[in-house]
Amino acid sequence: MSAAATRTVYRDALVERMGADSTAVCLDTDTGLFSGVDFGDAAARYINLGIAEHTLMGVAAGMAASGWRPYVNTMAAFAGARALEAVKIDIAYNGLPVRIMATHSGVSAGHLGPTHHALEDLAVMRVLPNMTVVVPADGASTSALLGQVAELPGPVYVRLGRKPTPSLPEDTPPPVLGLIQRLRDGGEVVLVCAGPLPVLAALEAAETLAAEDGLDVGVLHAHTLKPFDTATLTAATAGARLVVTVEEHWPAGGLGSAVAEELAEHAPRPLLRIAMPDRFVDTVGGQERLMADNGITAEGVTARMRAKLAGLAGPAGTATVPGTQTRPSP
Amino acid sequence: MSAAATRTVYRDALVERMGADSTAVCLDTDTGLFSGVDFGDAAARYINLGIAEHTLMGVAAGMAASGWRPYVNTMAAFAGARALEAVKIDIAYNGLPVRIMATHSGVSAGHLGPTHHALEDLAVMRVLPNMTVVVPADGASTSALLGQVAELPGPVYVRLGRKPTPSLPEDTPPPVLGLIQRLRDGGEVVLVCAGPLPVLAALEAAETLAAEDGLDVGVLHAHTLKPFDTATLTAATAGARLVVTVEEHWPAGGLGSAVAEELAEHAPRPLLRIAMPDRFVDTVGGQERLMADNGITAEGVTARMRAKLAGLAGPAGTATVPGTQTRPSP
Amino acid sequence: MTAVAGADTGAETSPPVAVETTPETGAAPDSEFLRETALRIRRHIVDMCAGPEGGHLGGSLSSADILTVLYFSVLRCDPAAPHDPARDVFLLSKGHGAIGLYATLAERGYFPVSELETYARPGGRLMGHPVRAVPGVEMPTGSLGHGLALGLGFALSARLASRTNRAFVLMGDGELQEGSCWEAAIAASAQGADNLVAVVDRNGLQLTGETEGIAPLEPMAERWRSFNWAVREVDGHDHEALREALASAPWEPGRPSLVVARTVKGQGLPMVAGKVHSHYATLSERMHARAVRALRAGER
Amino acid sequence: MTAVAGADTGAETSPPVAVETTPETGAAPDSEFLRETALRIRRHIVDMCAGPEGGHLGGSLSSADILTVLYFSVLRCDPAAPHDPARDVFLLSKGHGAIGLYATLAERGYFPVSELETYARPGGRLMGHPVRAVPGVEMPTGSLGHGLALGLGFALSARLASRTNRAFVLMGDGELQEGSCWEAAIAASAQGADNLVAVVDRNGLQLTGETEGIAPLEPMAERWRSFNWAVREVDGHDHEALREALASAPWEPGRPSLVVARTVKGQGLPMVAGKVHSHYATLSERMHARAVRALRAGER
Ligand SMILES: Cc1ncc(C[n+]2csc(CCOP(=O)(O)OP(=O)(O)O)c2C)c(N)n1
Ligand SMILES: Cc1ncc(C[n+]2csc(CCOP(=O)(O)OP(=O)(O)O)c2C)c(N)n1
Ligand SMILES: [Mg+2]
Ligand SMILES: [Mg+2]
Repeated sequence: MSAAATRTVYRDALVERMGADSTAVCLDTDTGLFSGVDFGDAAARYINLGIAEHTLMGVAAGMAASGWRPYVNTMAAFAGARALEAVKIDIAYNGLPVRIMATHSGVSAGHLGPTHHALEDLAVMRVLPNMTVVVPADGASTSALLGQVAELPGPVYVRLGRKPTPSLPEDTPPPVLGLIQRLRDGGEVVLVCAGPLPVLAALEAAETLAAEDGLDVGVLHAHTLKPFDTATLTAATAGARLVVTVEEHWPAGGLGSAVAEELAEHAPRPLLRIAMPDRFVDTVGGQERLMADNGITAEGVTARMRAKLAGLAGPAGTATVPGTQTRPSP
Repeated sequence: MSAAATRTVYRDALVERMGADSTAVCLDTDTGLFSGVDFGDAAARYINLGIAEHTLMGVAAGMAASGWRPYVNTMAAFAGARALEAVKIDIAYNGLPVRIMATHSGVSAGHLGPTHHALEDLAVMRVLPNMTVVVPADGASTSALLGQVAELPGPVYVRLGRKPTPSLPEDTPPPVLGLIQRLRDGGEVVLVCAGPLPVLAALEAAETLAAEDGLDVGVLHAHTLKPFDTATLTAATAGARLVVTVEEHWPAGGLGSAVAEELAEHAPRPLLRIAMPDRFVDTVGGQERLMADNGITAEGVTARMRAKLAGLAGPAGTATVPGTQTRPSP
Repeated sequence: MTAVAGADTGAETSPPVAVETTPETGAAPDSEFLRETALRIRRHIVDMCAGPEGGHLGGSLSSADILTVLYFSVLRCDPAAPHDPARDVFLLSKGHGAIGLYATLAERGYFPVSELETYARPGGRLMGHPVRAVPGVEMPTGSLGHGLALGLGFALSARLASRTNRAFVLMGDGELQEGSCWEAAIAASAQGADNLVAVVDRNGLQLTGETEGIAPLEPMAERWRSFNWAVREVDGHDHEALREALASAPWEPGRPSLVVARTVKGQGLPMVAGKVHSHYATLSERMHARAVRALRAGER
Repeated sequence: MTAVAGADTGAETSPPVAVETTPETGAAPDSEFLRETALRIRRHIVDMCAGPEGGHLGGSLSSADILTVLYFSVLRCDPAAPHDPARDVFLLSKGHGAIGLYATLAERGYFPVSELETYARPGGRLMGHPVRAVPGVEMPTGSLGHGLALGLGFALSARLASRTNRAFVLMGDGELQEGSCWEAAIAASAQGADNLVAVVDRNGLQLTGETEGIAPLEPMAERWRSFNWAVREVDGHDHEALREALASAPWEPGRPSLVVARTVKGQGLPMVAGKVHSHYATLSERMHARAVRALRAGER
């Protein structure tokens, strides 16, 4: 399986974009992502503002209001937390076309620890009006989504990683911004996932559950968290016994919440949310290990789904989701 | 009906607390909330740091780590957005007993506009591990909850308003931190609400729907958003045809999401989330008006519930929550 | 909430010129005209503070002369073409001075003066802090410490497009306790953004007291100089001094410019001038009448 | 992740004294001892950079002498009582210099030197940035611009409890581009926190280049003076000069103290010294061996 770091794929795509779009601007905060990069004729449109994340967002807003299309560069923890108020007021409120390119998301910073992890960013960005929130799952989806992001008239948050992560299967078609991508058909149990390792874990878990448990398992790739594709979700989960979300984020406010909100409002379904536990991750390890330690692997997902499915099946094989059996017919 | 501003009730309670607890410290950021206040012997423990919200959180963390119990004072927009990273790392990660007293929450800043509104704070605080998130609904519940908050060993976010809002009915017992308060019994339709105007709107809507539509309507006061009282929620909604949340917050990540998460995982139920719409509020008006403009009144809640209930009842009176009728028996 | 129409990235347009003429008479804006304009602006401020929500009286009055000079003899701007890419941009970083800005924009012709009566009234668009729905407002402000970075964004935009327009930012002195101001100050001098001009409304007071008692900002000029800005100090109520300083910026090539405008909070109203409680006021009918008389008397 | 045990709010305890004796010999920490200790710390830094993840080599080496002097001749601290309320507190605001801090804490006796081998290895507690699970680490850092406000919190805590202990904060020079540093600097001098001592590791380099090329920080000393701090500049590799400056703080009653420590990024390793790419390195076996030889040679 090939591998790529979504941030370097983005970097290379941006260099190209800067050449093609004379309104694109790259605003940097001493990240090092562009060290040694040659922007060619576009060099004047690369600006390193120093270690200054609030300023970054404010400058980007001023430039976007003047007709430029800034790509701002920082880590997810600094975009979503350190500079949040500038994102909220200067960028989101004004609906300005700033592209917030956030690297080191989730626990991809690995051993760098809690100050460099961002397990809150999706909750934070999703609550902001006017914001488009995108989570690519590998190099190919990063390229595909970036091309579409470039055309958006409003602000976008793009969640990127740090080190290479394995690619999705080669035959995966390019994702379409705003639309859930069906990676595997199946309606009995439906996995909804976002981000490199969660998507791979979900695909493999689906395979296992189909092969070993005879289940009909679907996998939905929800790369666009906002706006959320309600229609595809409700259609794909209409007959499901169980919906499962898998993500690299704390439990509140991320993909699991988005799906919970949609399902509860449009088509109540038993839901299992698999996310990073509600605590800071301060054990040493790389991204893959830290997620494995917390159950986000194919095996972990499989095991939790089996347990949940066993709980759903009552003594006489009837649904025992608390309360369902007592639902009064209206 | 009497009225009080939760922030002034808090202020008066803090003055008392500072007298009684020699480890309590009041850290201010030029808010004006304490202008003219006499802390008496505790005066040395009042410190105005100037207009410096990030510093506020860092100083509070350092003091809490040294054994003090800081009450930090700023507006909700500046606590949850401007200073978020300091809250995340310095306070939440360390689990330090800092009390974040956030005034001007929701749209209580009224005509002061989007820079002073905080419709994202609950999403932001709820995603942080170790954080207790509390939303008092009136003066009495503010006093009651503050007394309990004072004893907590970890960080707390307390969401306060700006101007006086009407009190809950006089016979309302004091809320218990961490436990949902049943304000009205009823199991057919259950309203879950938090914050002054939403609770009042919910209570009145419940009355109307009981009187006019013959429904058995319960009202739950979910003043503690984190940790969330799953047990009471699932018990109280076990037989419900519809659960409705009412809050002064944007739709993603707040009370509605907390309830959606809990229901979907523990007891799927049709849910209607009533929140401020997903856009910045920049029309002129006071808190009550801005909420009314956006449907958060007794009438608005009543109307939306009626519409939702009508949608739930299918042509033959059977449930038509999308998909429920096709749920395969396991 | 929609983005500004039209890309500002190099299209050739003829730049609007600064008002070297008064809007009404066609004559040069003499000191009398500026004085009268400032008085009208102060009158509007006082009127708005008698409205339903009151208003940020003191800081709006301390900024009134700065705004008058900027909009009537310094800024290249045209109310008829508020999005002209070649315009000079103004940002009220101390967004709580909104009523002063509204009064100035109305007097300058961005919208009818009569609209000022709608301030803080439901149905209107004049909120307690500036929002972009109001013609002439470039960016919403109100959370302190945002304006300088925004201004730098506009300044860099102009430079990238090879334009000569400037960005002006008005900050409060208490506002300078926010670290974001200094962060942007570092970036601005680092970028050599000499088309960025900042003014500090140095009225010595913040919300709860004297800046020097709460968190001192002196030596103010030295601070900015050490951040590699060009600095001038002027009497913030002296139109000619303000005009000279503002119009002639940049004073040092490659450096952003900072005007320390020494002002009095509540200037023009002896009953509140220099007093901390001037910060926010809701004027009763009686107080309003007294304030109007005081303004008139002061001008004579 | 648990709060520090025991309230630090006035209980009478006898304060630990600064190490006026070397841990091993009982003799005064002469220059030879400090030099050897710093060399051992540098050796640990180099070793950790040869581990699985590499490490922040340059900035850790530039801080090594500052940390040596602090922990071995300035701080009143006791590894046996790391939570003693009377201790001096140290915060590594430039948290990416973690390996230098770990090496120093281990040498000072907070945990076994052998544990340094576990750096960045699963199962261990030594992460890329300091966390409180590590004995001696007061606060987690790593996001730049947090240390000074935290330090002010400790300093104010001591004062409120009528204690004489101090808080020391080590910042990077690039870090000073963060506005939060200046925000805390204003609050600290406003509070007259003269038990707060900050050191800037002035190595002239940040992650991608020279600070003066990216966002200049000079005139550094003037900046801090204009923020009402007492300032001294020293050679950040001269133990005696560092010790003199740090041990004698506060230098001016009522003012926090700032040491501008002129350093070389990568100091001790000629192959990377003064080079921007020293910032982060994963040393191969060959490079590691070369580095160890260079350290030894430099010390002779
Ligand atoms: C980030 C932020 N913190 C706090 C406030 C509340 N606030 C509004 S005005 C003000 C005082 C500002 O003082 P100054 O900048 O000196 O303004 P002026 O004296 O010109 O009115 C404060 C604390 C705010 N608007 N934004
Ligand atoms: C808030 C924040 N932004 C960005 C970074 C990434 N970062 C880590 S070290 C560094 C350069 C720091 O330079 P300096 O402070 O001079 O450190 P030194 O030269 O001593 O290594 C950067 C940008 C960070 N850790 N925190
Ligand atoms: Mg002022
Ligand atoms: Mg450096």
